[in-house]
Amino acid sequence: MNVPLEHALLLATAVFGIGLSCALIRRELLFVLLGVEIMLCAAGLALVAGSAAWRQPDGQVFWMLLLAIAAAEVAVGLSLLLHLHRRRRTGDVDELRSLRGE
Amino acid sequence: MTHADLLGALPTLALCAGALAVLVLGRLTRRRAVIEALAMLSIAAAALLAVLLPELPATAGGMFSPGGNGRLFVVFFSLLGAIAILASTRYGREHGFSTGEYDALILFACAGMCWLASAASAWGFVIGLSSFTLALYVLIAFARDGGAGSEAAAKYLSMGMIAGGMLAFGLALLYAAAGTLDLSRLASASSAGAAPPFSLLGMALVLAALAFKISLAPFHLWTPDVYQGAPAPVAGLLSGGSKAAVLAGLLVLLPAGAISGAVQKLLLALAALSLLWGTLAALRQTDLKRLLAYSSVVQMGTAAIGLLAGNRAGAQAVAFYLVFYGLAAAGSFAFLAALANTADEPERLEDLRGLGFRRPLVALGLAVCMLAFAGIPPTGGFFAKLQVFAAAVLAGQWEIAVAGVLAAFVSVAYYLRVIMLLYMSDEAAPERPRPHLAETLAVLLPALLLLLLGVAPGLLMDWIGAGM
Amino acid sequence: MEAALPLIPLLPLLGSALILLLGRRLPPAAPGLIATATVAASAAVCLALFPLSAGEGIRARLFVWIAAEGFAAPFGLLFDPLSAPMALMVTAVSALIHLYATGYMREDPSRVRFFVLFNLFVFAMLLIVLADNLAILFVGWEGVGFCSYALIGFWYREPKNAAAGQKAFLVTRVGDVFLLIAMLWLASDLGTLGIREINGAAPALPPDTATAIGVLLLLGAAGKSAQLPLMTWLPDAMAGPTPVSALIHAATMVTAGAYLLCRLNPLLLQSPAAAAAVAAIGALTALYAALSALFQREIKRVLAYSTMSQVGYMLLGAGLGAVGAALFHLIVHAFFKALLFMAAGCVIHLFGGENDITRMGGLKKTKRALFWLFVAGVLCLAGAPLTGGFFSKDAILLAALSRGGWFFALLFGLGIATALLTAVYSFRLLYLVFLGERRASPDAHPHSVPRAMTVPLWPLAALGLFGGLMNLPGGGLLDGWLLPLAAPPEPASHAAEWALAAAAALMVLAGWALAQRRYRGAAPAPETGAARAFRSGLFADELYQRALVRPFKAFSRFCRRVVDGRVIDGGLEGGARLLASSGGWLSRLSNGSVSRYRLALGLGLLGMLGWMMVSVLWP
Amino acid sequence: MNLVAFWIFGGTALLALVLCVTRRNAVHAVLYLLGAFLAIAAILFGLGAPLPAAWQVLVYAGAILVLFLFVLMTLHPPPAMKPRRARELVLPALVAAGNLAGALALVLAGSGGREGLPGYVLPPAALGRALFADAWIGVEAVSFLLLFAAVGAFWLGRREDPPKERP
Repeated sequence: MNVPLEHALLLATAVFGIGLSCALIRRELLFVLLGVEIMLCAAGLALVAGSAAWRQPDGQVFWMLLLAIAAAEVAVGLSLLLHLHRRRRTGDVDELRSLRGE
Repeated sequence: MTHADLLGALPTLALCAGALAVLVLGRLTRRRAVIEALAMLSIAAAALLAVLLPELPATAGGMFSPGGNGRLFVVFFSLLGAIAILASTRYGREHGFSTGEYDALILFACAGMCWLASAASAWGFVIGLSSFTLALYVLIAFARDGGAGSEAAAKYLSMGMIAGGMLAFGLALLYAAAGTLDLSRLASASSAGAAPPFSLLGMALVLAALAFKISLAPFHLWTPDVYQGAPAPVAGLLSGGSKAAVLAGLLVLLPAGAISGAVQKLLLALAALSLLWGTLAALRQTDLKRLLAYSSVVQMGTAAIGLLAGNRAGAQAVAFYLVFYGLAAAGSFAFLAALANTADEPERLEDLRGLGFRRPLVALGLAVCMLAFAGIPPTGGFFAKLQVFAAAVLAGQWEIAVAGVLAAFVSVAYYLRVIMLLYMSDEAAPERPRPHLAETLAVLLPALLLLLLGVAPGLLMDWIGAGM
Repeated sequence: MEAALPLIPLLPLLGSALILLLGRRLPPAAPGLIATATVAASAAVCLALFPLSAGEGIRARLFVWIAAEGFAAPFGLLFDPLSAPMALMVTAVSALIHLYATGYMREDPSRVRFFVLFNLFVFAMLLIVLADNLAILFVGWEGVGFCSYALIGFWYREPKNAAAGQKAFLVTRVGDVFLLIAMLWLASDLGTLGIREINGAAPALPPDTATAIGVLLLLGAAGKSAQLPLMTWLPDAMAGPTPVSALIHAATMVTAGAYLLCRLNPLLLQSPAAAAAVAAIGALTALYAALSALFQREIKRVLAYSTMSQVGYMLLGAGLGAVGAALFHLIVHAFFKALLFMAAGCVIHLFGGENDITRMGGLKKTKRALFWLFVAGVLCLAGAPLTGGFFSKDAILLAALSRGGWFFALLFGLGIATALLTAVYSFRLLYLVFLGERRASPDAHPHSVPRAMTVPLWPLAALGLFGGLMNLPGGGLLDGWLLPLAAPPEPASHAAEWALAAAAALMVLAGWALAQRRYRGAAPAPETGAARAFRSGLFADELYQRALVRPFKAFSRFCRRVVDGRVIDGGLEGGARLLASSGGWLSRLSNGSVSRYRLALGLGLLGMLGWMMVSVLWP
Repeated sequence: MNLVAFWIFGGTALLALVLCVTRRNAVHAVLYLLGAFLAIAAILFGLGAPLPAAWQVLVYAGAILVLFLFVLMTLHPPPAMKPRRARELVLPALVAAGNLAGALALVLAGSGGREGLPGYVLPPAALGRALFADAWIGVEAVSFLLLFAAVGAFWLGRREDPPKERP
């Protein structure tokens, strides 16, 4: 039988959950970025499933735009990672603690 | 692509084209004055086009709607961009922002805010949001000395990207449930009784992501750190512009009845928590930037009260509120930029002592912004708050309106403290640079507009009313 | 003619703007003169337009101000039988006080700032008086609060003054919150903020709503008018320059609350309970403040408490529905209280800045004219027969008496007791300051008193003494004038009127006698414990400090520490520890702030998902 | 798409993702993610989206992950992933697990008795038309977004200090 929409969404949600967990738990900026990529990938999965369920191209068009946005975000994120490594000698977001209240 | 599509996109295209031109010019000359002049020119062009273009129907695949409040917000965000550029004339030179990238990114951030404010569909919303967020990530870390800016950017980026992922996935779920990307249809379909439970998941994710963006408690924890670390002109854009853009993008949802049921309860809880948390935390701040951060939590909680009204009156009140809030935030941060030297900004409250006499004009501007934040007439802040509360009360949201009134009352204590310090005796206060014309303008312009909004709020209300 | 109405508030605003822009370039005397001239011109316009206010009065709609969905508020002014006499009083008294201030402030380096704020204050006050709807009234309401804050703290380099200014602003803003809530409520129930429309539609309100709104209005008025329980700011507000005390804290701003209750009297009377509460608060404040005034040692604080007490009478009148009597007392009080304050300013000058009445005395010998002026003020305040104060106070007491019932009899009793106390402390002031031996320390250098400071006292004295002619008992002028707005007082029997007049006269005499025995000549005795309690206003400040300020501070400290820092790695850590049940295992949740922020994000999302689950399972 | 095939690819993707997010070695993590993305590309293809499937391979797996690897290789010294004590992880892990469970529960709550997705395939040409004819303004906006992301990335990643302004 064909895949029901709920199954596709279930898979997407699981993927999203893993990505979110990675982004919430891991301390390295690199892994935060990886987690966000996984979350966006899950969003793509749900969009394509929705597109199939409603038999219309909108979801896939959104998927394409989201892909480009993900690429742009990752480029900026990685260059900030490089920047932090060069100037602050760290890639761990938890080591950045000079800005804080008293 | 039609002729009308192109016309509708012209104002934001002017901003983008200006950004490109500034980028190229930055390669040809190192004179910031020339670059800034070009940037201001494109901002003026965008604002003029937005005012002059004839009314247009919603177009462009339903992605953006060029008419109505979209055009008002083009003017508004152009103004905020202009204030940021004016405020960073000297600041930028002293911090090595000499090439065109800085001004180009500011222009592009403004374009992104305009897109978001006029978004009619989920993809327009995401594109607009990502555009200015991305520009802000870079702008916050723009001073490349590895100082506070890069830390602030790392914090904002790591949190902001998570929120971006949540927003994208949430919208995807809503799309899967409703089969449309049109924002108002999406909203009304999702709030209908028959919506599947996974669309509630989508709603929760979208709401959490947006609450993060506009710093509603408990998603606001990043705000003070990021404001503190960001360069003051950028922090003004971040505080005034990005929050206003997100809320402006939501206004289209209100007449569609999206704020109802479980979502309304959640938003109510967020607003109440923000009012309480922000107010109490702000009382104890000793750093003006952190104070402004917590104040933005309270202000956004108040704006959320208008959203809770969930009708056209609420949407109009929130639109007015955003304009006031954006102006006051931009003015306050422009003050910090105007008195910044290469080492620091006068952000500790103690640094403000006596500036009311030594730097009377900019200090007056800050004082007006503070009065506006506190909601004291005859500033626009009074009207903004009054309308938000009235809209909520008329919609039957009594309790939260009273909470907002109380928060506004307590807020007077911390805003007034800033004014008091400005006009206190000034023994042994460190010397601050003398702001020049552009910087003074960057502070006084929002202050004057706030006063104008207080004396003749009808000017703006008519415009907002015409757009809705 | 009607077109000139906006000029009344606009002239002082214009003056303020002129001084702000040009003040520093003009000769030193100019700011004061501009300020005085504009306010005097405004008074003249007011007088010229006065006949137009008869009957329905006139309304000027300037432009549409707020046009939100649901309610609208045009920027309009209302010049009717209630606002016209009030506006005339405000402008006339302000003009005189401005004149006085030109003398008082003549050597102050910050004259420009002073007169800008002073004129701005008059503008804001006129907005309150002439407002056509509550939104405008509220703008004026906040405006006077802000000007008052800036003027009390005018000599801000002294931290005490700045603190007093802030206190005044914050305490009166407590009242403003209630007023704002009442406004929102009215807007939501009646769909309008217009004062006339509200008064017209008031009978349609359900009784409970009317009571609640009435109580909210009372609290709003209590903040501005320094009534129980929001009265603590007024004595401290005396830190400002004397003209400020005279104008803001005697003649105009503090009476705004009473004026508001008169303005919305038809609404207030919809709820007998709320009206009774207003009357009770008024009577109790009158007594409390009179008791406190009796033991004050600073001349301006005596007057401050006496203001509080007299405004209490006005609230009593408003609560009884005796709008005519309340307005009558308001106007007469403005005359003689301004007179007393300005005379006190002269006295302080003459004693070289000395404020303490136990170190004054003997001024009658050198300054006869000032003495007689002060006597006129004291007689009015004490309500000596045939002065303005006598008639106006009697009108209120008569209204209380003629209502009947034990409750109003009790209020009447409080009022008459207050009248006795008032007489005592008024004459005490007179004796300690002007009579007896001079007790000032010999090294006090008297400042000279410029003519500008004494000239305005004469017309005020005349107005105070003969103000009674406005509204003589039995069909007074003012009552007749107010007929279109307020029901005339119930005709009392002549016997009652005469009995009351006799009783009041007796109180004055008794008070005089008491004060004479106690204070004539003799230096004041050392203070007893009870006296100290009354001097500190029955420890009201202390009470507030303990009951409100400290817990509030502690609470906010707690919230900053706990909510901001530890709920997440403290409270939740505790929860997690319970889960892990292996103590010390989770000594710290995370050692980095971004992790904390991410955790908060996750927790917030978790809460939302939980709520969504709940709404799915139990729709 | 056949339900069995869907869950075979889906299971593979989930397994690879779990391995990816738990690695200490960043290179290994990126390689596991590559595997997961390829499996998801197969699912996209099966759901009637051939062009996104191809792009998933080309851009996500081919470009973005390579960018990750490229940056990892540039870092000197390579980032050391410090081991974390288990107790630091408990609360965040609980919260994350709670979120995952809550999200899954919300999706599951409405399922049951649904039909399979209709056999819908959007050919690349149709997608192209939808993208460039209807959503052209979004494409333009995103192109600006990419450009300015590149500008920003260039600025942040540059090694030398900015040139001083000429007076």
